[in-house]
Amino acid sequence: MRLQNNKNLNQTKRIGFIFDGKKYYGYEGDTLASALLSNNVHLLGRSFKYHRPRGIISAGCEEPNGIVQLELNEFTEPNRRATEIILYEGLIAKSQNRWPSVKYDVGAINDLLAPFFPAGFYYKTFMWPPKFWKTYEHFIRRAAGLGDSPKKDDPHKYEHYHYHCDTLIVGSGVSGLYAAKIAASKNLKVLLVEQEAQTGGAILSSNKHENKINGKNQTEWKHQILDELKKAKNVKIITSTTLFAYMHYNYLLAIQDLQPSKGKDKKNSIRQVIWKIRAKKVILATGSIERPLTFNNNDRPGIMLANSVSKYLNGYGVKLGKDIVIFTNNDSAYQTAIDFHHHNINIAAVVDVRNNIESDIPLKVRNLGIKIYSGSIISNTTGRRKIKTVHIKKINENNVKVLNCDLLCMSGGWSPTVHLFTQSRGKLKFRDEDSCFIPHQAHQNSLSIGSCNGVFDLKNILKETYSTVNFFLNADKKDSLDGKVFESETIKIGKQENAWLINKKNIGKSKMFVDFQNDVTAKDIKIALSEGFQSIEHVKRYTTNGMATDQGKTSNVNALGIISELTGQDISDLGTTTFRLPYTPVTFGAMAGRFVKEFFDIERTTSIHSWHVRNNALFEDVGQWKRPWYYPKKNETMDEAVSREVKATRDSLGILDASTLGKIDLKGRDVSEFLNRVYTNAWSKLAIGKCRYGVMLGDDGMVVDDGVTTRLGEHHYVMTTTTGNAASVMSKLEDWLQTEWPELEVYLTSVTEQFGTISLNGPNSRKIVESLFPDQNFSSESFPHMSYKEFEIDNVPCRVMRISFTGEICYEINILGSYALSLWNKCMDIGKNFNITPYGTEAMHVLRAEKGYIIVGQETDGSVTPVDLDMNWIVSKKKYDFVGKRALLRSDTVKEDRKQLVGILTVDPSIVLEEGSQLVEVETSLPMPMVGHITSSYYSPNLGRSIALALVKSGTKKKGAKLIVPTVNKSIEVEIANPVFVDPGNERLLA
Amino acid sequence: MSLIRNTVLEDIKIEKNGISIEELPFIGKINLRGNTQDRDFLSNAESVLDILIPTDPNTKIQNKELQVIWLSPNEWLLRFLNNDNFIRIFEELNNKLNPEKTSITDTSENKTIIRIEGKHTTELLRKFMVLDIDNALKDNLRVAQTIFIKIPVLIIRNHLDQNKQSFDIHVNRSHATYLRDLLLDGCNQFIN
Amino acid sequence: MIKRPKKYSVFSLVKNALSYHENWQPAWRNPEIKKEYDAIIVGGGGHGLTTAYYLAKNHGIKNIAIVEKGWIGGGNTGRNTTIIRSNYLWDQSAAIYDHALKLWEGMSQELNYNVMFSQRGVMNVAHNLHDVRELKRRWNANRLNGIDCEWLSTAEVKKFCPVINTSPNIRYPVMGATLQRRAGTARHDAVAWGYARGADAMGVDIIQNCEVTGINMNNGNVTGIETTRGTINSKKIGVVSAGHSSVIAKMADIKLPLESRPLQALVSEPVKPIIDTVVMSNTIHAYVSQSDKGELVIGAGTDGYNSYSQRGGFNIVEDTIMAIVELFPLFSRMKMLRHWGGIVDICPDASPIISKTHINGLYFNCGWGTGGFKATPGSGWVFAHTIANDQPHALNAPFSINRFSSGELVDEHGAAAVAH
Amino acid sequence: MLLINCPYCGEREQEEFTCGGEAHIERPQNPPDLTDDQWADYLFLRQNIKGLQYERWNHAFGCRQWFNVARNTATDEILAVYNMGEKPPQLESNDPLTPCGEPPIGSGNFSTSKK
Ligand SMILES: Cc1cc2nc3c(=O)[nH]c(=O)nc-3n(C[C@H](O)[C@H](O)[C@H](O)COP(=O)(O)OP(=O)(O)OC[C@H]3O[C@@H](n4cnc5c(N)ncnc54)[C@H](O)[C@@H]3O)c2cc1C
Ligand SMILES: NC(=O)c1ccc[n+]([C@@H]2O[C@H](COP(=O)([O-])OP(=O)(O)OC[C@H]3O[C@@H](n4cnc5c(N)ncnc54)[C@H](O)[C@@H]3O)[C@@H](O)[C@H]2O)c1
Ligand SMILES: Cc1cc2nc3c(=O)[nH]c(=O)nc-3n(C[C@H](O)[C@H](O)[C@H](O)COP(=O)(O)O)c2cc1C
Ligand SMILES: [Zn+2]
Repeated sequence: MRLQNNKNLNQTKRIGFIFDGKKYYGYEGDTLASALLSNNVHLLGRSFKYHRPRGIISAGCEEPNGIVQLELNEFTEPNRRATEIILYEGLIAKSQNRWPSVKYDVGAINDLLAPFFPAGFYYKTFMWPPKFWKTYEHFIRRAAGLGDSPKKDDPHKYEHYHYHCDTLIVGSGVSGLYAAKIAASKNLKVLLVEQEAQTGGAILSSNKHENKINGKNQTEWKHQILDELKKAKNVKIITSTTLFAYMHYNYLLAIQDLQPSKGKDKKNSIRQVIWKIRAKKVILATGSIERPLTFNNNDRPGIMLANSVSKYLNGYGVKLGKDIVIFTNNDSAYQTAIDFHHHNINIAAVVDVRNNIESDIPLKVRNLGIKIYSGSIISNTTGRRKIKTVHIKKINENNVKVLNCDLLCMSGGWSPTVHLFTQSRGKLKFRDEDSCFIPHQAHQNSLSIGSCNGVFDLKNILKETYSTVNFFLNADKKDSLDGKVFESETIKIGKQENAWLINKKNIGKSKMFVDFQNDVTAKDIKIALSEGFQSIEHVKRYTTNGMATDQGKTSNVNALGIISELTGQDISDLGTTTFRLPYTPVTFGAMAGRFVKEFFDIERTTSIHSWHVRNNALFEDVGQWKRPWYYPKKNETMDEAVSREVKATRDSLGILDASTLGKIDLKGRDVSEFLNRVYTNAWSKLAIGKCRYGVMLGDDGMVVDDGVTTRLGEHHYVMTTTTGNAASVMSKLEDWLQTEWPELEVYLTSVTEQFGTISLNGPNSRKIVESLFPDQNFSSESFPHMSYKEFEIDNVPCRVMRISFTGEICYEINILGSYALSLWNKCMDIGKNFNITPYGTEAMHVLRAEKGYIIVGQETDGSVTPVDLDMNWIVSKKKYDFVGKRALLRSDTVKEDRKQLVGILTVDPSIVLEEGSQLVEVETSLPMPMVGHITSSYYSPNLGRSIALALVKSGTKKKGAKLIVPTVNKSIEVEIANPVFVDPGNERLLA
Repeated sequence: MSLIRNTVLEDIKIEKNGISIEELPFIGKINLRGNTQDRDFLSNAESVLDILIPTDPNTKIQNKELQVIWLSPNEWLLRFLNNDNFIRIFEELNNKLNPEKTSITDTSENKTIIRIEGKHTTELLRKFMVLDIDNALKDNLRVAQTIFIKIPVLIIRNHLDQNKQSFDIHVNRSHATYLRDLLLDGCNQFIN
Repeated sequence: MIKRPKKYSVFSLVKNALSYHENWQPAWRNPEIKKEYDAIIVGGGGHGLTTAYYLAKNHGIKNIAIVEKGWIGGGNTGRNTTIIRSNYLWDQSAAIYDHALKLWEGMSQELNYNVMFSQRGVMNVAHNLHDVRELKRRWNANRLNGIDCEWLSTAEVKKFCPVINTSPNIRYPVMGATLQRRAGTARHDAVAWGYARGADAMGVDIIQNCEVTGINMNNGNVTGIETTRGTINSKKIGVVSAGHSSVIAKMADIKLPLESRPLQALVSEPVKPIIDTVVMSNTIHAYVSQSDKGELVIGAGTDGYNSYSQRGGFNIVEDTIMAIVELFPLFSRMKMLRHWGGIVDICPDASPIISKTHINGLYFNCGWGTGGFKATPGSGWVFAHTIANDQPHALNAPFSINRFSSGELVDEHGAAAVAH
Repeated sequence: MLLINCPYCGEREQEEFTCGGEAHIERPQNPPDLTDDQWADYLFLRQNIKGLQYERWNHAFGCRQWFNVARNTATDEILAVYNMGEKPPQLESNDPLTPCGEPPIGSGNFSTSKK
């Protein structure tokens, strides 16, 4: 039923929505929960394990029961809390975890069987017959889970936003707003975040007659403060934004819902934003959460938290019942009685576990003529889909009074919302008087204020907020107190009495729910304890208490209380479980932000890329680079295309875009010495204008990179690295220089992308360079293999190196990136007469394998030394030291039977082995001893047969030996060969 | 057929929702290394460049011809405002500075420059940059090397006023397209 | 007299139900600490518990204490993504992990404790040619080592796991995968509890809330340990303290080749069954499976610095979620429910150390890093052997501490960026 | 997410940095004279301290300078930043009271206190 006076709704705007197929109406400003409740819909879902009917118990993010599947198809979201969904026109929601319907749920049989499903029952059953677990599991899994995962792509987008501020305030209740006002007057950059759509916190549930601030009712006060804050330029307020993580150094994360009231609006619009906040100071004003009481059948729809009932009443004008009973162990729930009284609704009874109830609010209630049962408890309730009766009795007496009721408001006390405080590694302490964990020692620059700091009465909240916030923000100028002083009347508050277990004796026979969503009862906790699970962490994991989607916001402290009561341990000795991020669940899409699909990862392309695309190249991923893999012509298969590219290169002329190779410019007095230290071979004598191949090791002796380095001047070299290792080599070299050898005068500059690199290969490559640089002499005498010259085309300087990765004559031209495409076109143009053929990485691999050249990362895997690669020649024996040298002399690295690089030829030349195939000497039963594996394998069109490279145990000494490659269907005979298959004498190369 | 020059981005300038994103191609840049303890180095370099070399981290000094941008304690970027004297200066530096103790490298094309301008530019950048822009780039003297998502960038502020915010982002050629596309996507909606 | 826990079965459940569950016995005792034990195991994680269990069961040493600083299973055993597989590259690793896998297959029955070992298959996905080559290498090696492994084409991947995005147009398309069908997941906590119950039944003292603070030695022999609950003597001490191995090693003046790093993981909110296998992608770094309760269990990467704080940076988690959304776009609207971190002790070669030390009677089992849960029973088996006989079992001989001097490393980096 | 005070650039986000592991491990001057064990010590063995650890960081995406950081690995607090080649500062590090540092029960207990 809806009352006509509510401050948060726009009652002129009616909103239609559908729940479980039925149409209802609410108002603008409603949550799904308030709208459903106003339509008298209490039954919202079924519990996880026993499928008991469950209704909404709270009005905020702590809600364990009222969770629904929101929307359909691509818009669907499982497990949304009805208490947090802002109502919008056309909203569709349905209940979860029930079949066929929430009213008639077959799974409810579990409730009857509940005695057989105590905590930990899975561990004790379903073990026989062993093979059957799969089948059992199938059914167990079907029963588990709550809502349904979406099945379609997400139509919305998400983004991230970085924000730096002086003061971050979390929570916009009385204390948060007041703190914001104080911070604003100090001219600080302030960010205030509030998870709910409206600011105000507990103000939303306040009534206008009581608890005034400076004579104003709380809502008026809020609007006054908000008006001031909105005018201040230095304050930013964001609502529908949950602060969900408090990490190192005041780094906090918040998730903002941009369309809380738009729902499935606009595909492709941004739905949520993650704020990544770095704040100098953080003020936590996160309030507190009311606790349920643990009594038999405390989970029926219509049993709700008292303060939440007030919020529905005062905030949303929803009257939740006619026959109302309140069950409490503290004063705060009496306020709910008074709130109802202001609406002329009577309370049937207040049941209070305390005997002496003399404080202000209860007295007020008593004076209103409301019946108070002191020293009493509710021992049971009835009502299947909604509460019907409560059983009231005096503690320690047996007479039960049965009262009809349709709403039971309960309050077991309050738990300060210390989640963020402990996430930041603040230490808590337990306060016995009202059984709550309160902040004790902050670990970071933060301050807790208001009820999250364990201050529950308005007067003291105002007082302490004023002084502590001023002090906290005034580290430098201690005296200046800013902000207006606000006050409220003094109220005498009675002591709370802990009642963790109502009716302790009957635990075994009762259903006293602690964790409503995971269906954990007091009995389950007792079982866990008696089975030896004594640590709170064990109890949590054995019973799953606190592990549901609400993460125990209403259940964790109660569980501790129960353990304490059952074992006699102090709660402060038990400790809490760890508060982890996120405070409330966070959408994956939001965490991924914009960085999905085309933005998932950077795609690096060369200056010539557009040409490759236009010419139908397929691409290979090499690190983040896209390199042309091969260029199929019409109807060509990959093999055909690669063979064509390979043959054309050997026969005439191939052209490769080699721009992705890393290039590092080295300058300074000691470059030669530096190269001596980082490469295995010697560099001092390299002549200017010459190139040399080098292998770089880690200090563990294993190959990490290779490449050609060219000496451009006395103190000037340029090094190339493999595409994938460019960044890591650069940073390792920088590391050596800065930290190990600061005495060396060497400067490194990355020039990887300064140049586009075009590699012309094949016997006719000389023709091309001759026509590109008509005045130059490219004969082997004047420009031999492994040498370098600088020329110009159209005044554009080109660095030309005669080096080769194919075994053919090859000129690599490095030209400024912006000219690379044009030069490539020019080469293609000139090359027409020589059947110039662009080739990709696959042909490149074949060509180099024909020559037995290695690829780091393919022939090597971090466990291969240059000696293993049969490259003894490159390891200087003369140098006293170089990176990796010492490790080459370890007892294992000097072994002769290590795996060594060899060529492999299949006996049947038409078979191309699969890369990654294993080699054996003889076939045995499994496990079959393996002697090595194929690292590279191709069909060589030049040889008209297959070739392969492999790492084989003692391979260097076993040339000619026969091995077997056992594949899934057949065994392939192979022979160990020399790894250089083409032109072993290098005649073509040096021609 | 003579050589032509291509920009990195095919659409060199795009405007969207009040933000303009433009590549500034072919700008002369020199990476200069040397030790500030070395008097010769500083005085020679400064005399060639006719400008002081900034030794305060993350600052720049500028004259009509070039910006000298601090990159690290022994590294500066010379960013030419026009290329007229690029070759002359490059050669003079090479002639004047001691090759054993310095390094002068043409890096004109290693990175390109993306200039973004408009009223909400800073807001747009906050979607991608962890840098505390308001602090690290609080005035036009300041520069910062940082990351844009995972891309290394050098960012320089050249605001005319708050309504005409303007930044130059120096970025590797191969990262430029991704960076630009992200910026464009980010323009779709402002959250402030 | 040790009071044996009752055997668990449907009947015991019914019986207890009828007595309102008032009569369950502790799964393990809370014993008085004795002055001296035949062996002490430091660390009550899965590996420590199995070590004690097999010392008692296979080697007849029953006077054992497991000393745990907190609660058993609260270390990495209680915070891992529970992926169990044995498809490792090198013979040495394959042998020990497959030995473990075989023990997993009979574990619930052996322990009379359902550890919910679910052989739902583990798929390792390839995204580029390099991945394909490396995964095929592993597949072939596995086959010949007698470890079940299949190669799946992209179409077969889609068939086996329909929710994965196999579109060729994504940034990192799926180019195939290996599949080990015997691999899967288990209920991590149950493993600790089941072995604890089993060890306890054989007389092993499980001592919780007892932190080791020193190692006592005399003339190169260990004599016992100092703890927060007093001195305990023993001539054999097996240290199995995962992330804290270096801390304990320091007490004996030993330096280990370990770095303790945060490794993070998270679960989504629970949903009805949606993915019924385990998918691992090393290249883009996503690991996901669905637990019996319905959450997606997702593993992230290690942070780039040492830390004992059981938490790491959000950037690492974010990267993983991006990868998950890339591979499973339909999960975009699912939500992260809880996130946590563990402290993993990483060896330079990504293989464990199960070894004697130069101090007589002091043994270390550590360095399992990001991937030791799957080895839990096998690790305990061989470590028990090592402790009992003062020499390694054939299966752990290759994993001695000496390999870092000789160079005979078992480099499993290629096997997985993070070797879950 | 750490906030690291680069000696040159000031406080910057962790994402701009890479960690280079334990500091003050010098590469031996005389590798050929070392035993395999000594070489392994340099290469692989680490203190891996819980508590005050001296380590190397690089402002990789900023000024690319290496520097040293003193950090409490139990809490991730950075206690000091100093230059390469400098001696490690003597610091009060608030080391964990026991070697492992966590109170006896419950991993959540780092957050509670009896005081
Ligand atoms: C997020 C994450 C995901 C992972 N995913 C997987 C996966 O999918 N598959 C897989 O195979 N592996 C995985 N692992 C690795 C796996 O969890 C570990 O290798 C394995 O659990 C280690 O077991 P353990 O028994 O050695 O260590 P732990 O379970 O950590 O046990 C060590 C115990 O020693 C105790 N201890 C420490 N110091 C002391 C002391 N001074 N005194 C007394 N006790 C002490 C600790 O409290 C702890 O209980 C993952 C790890 C993490 C963190
Ligand atoms: N025993 C009692 O009578 C009792 C108990 C508790 C509270 N109260 C009353 O409640 C009021 C408490 O005021 P207050 O300012 O401390 O708290 P509050 O509850 O009014 O406000 C806290 C605000 O913080 C928000 N919040 C919490 N966590 C958040 C997060 N992670 N991200 C974003 N927002 C978050 C909440 O939505 C809420 O709006 C007082 O009026 C007090 O008297 C009374
Ligand atoms: C496989 C697995 C599944 C988990 N499922 C849940 C879960 O459903 N709900 C939950 O709250 N936590 C879950 N957790 C996380 C634990 O609550 C806890 O965070 C983790 O064991 C680490 O401990 P700590 O957070 O106390 O440090 C799960 C952990 C693991 C390893
Ligand atoms: Zn810096």
